[in-house]
Amino acid sequence: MSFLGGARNGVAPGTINQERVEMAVQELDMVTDVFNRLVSACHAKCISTRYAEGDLNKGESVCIDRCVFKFFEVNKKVGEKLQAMGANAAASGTFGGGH
Amino acid sequence: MSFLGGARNGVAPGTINQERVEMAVQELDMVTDVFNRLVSACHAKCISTRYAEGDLNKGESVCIDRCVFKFFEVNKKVGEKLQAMGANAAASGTFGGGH
Amino acid sequence: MSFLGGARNGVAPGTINQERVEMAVQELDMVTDVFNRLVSACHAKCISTRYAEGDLNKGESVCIDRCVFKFFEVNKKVGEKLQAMGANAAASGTFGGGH
Amino acid sequence: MDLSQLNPAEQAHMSKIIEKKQMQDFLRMYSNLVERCFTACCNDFTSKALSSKEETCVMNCTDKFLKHSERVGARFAEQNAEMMNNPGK
Amino acid sequence: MDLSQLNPAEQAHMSKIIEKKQMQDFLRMYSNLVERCFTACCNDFTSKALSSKEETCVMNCTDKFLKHSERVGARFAEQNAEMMNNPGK
Amino acid sequence: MDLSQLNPAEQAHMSKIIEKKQMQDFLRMYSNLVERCFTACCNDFTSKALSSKEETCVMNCTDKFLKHSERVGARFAEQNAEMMNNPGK
Repeated sequence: MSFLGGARNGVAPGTINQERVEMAVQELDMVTDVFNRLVSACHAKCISTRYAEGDLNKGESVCIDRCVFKFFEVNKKVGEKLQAMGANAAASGTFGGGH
Repeated sequence: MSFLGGARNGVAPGTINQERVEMAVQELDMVTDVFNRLVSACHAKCISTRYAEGDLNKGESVCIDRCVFKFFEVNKKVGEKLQAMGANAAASGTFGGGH
Repeated sequence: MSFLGGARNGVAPGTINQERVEMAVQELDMVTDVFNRLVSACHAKCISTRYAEGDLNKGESVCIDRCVFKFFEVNKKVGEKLQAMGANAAASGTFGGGH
Repeated sequence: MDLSQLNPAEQAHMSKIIEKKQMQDFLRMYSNLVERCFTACCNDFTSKALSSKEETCVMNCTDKFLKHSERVGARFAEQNAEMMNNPGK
Repeated sequence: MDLSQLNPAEQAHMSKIIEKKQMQDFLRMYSNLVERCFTACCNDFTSKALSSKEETCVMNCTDKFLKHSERVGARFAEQNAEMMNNPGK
Repeated sequence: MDLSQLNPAEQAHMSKIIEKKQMQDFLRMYSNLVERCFTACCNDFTSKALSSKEETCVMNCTDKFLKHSERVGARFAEQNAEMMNNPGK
């Protein structure tokens, strides 16, 4: 999620900078997208689909906590990998390394 | 689907009320989303994927009719549950109960 | 993919024709959608999820090449079928055959 | 959806939007259909050519999916109409 | 997300957008929930009526999914807050 | 897609739109990749730490998915080019 950070500064207060608002909307969309995938992935890993009761049992609750943590760890690892590959690609000019 | 009803009145005829059009578009998007999920869910329940012929056989046809009906029943039950929970949450102030 | 071809001509250079730009955006969205489905479908068919190594092995590589080709063949067959049915429907007036 | 709650100018605007959406929905249905029938019918990647067995399967899959959608659509419209008439039930 | 980097006019604009998105997200969650619980609970199509066993399953499925989402949301917020404070880690 | 059918002003407008979409597509690919590799590699929730076996799996999964996408993209471009040249076939 650090991909979108850093680039916003130099503000003209009072008027709406369409560019900046769009960037914020894009970031919001991405956070929502990640959250929905997280909910779905941890549901598949932790929740029994017999649905004998409506409450989370102890095992499910603990599983959810660990699942969210692990998902973030995977998110971090994948992000690092993509950044490393992006940096390599920019250096060697494989991707459109101009901007 | 009753979530979106009721709130539209007080019309200024002849001019486009952006708010009202957006609401109608949102409702259209939701109906489309529900329909697509219904098609996909009943396909998974009723249609054999051997694809030995292109026509729906009798069993598949009957299954589809019941499947659509049942899906609406589930839709109603889930909607009632969400409304009950929303009402509870608004009363106890758990969600942003202000609007 | 041939559904969107053909209809664009009669250009007024220098000004932005919103209609034409929207059509190009729609075409771009569709190509992206098809590509994402292709990536996902061929991943399911060709890539072992044991992930013992990061490189594509020989079998996976060959499978991907054939898979993409076959997906295009299926795309063509389905497109022809839809066009034939659309033509039938337009002739018999089943769909909104007016435009 | 009850478009009668919109005024004529809004209805005209909506029908343009709906027309655009129908094109998008059609294209999405098309690519979904390709993915679905490819996944169900193609399991042999020792050759890149579509075998006649695979082709028959794809044609039947397409045919059946469209008939399925049509039938679901008819029942969906009936249920929706019923819900409009008996919102309490 | 750090809205403090936007100026007041932009923040006001954003909160309108966010409100609209929350409505959309709620509706999408609703239809996703219906699909999920229908798929998990309804397997008998010899009758069109929802059996009491199916209904209990749907109610529990809805209940559990909402509690699950809430718990995931709480952990998600904690992890996000942590990441803001320790961006290097 | 054949952008040459657009005039220069439209092409400039399109390339801005395309740039924005590429950012969105990249982000969507990123979160899809996280979900995919998490689902394939993480099956032990007796601990919250990523085991070294899970980490290796995630790295290989990421690596392989990107190489897969790249190869699919290359074949996709070839097929598209062919279709442009032989639209009848």
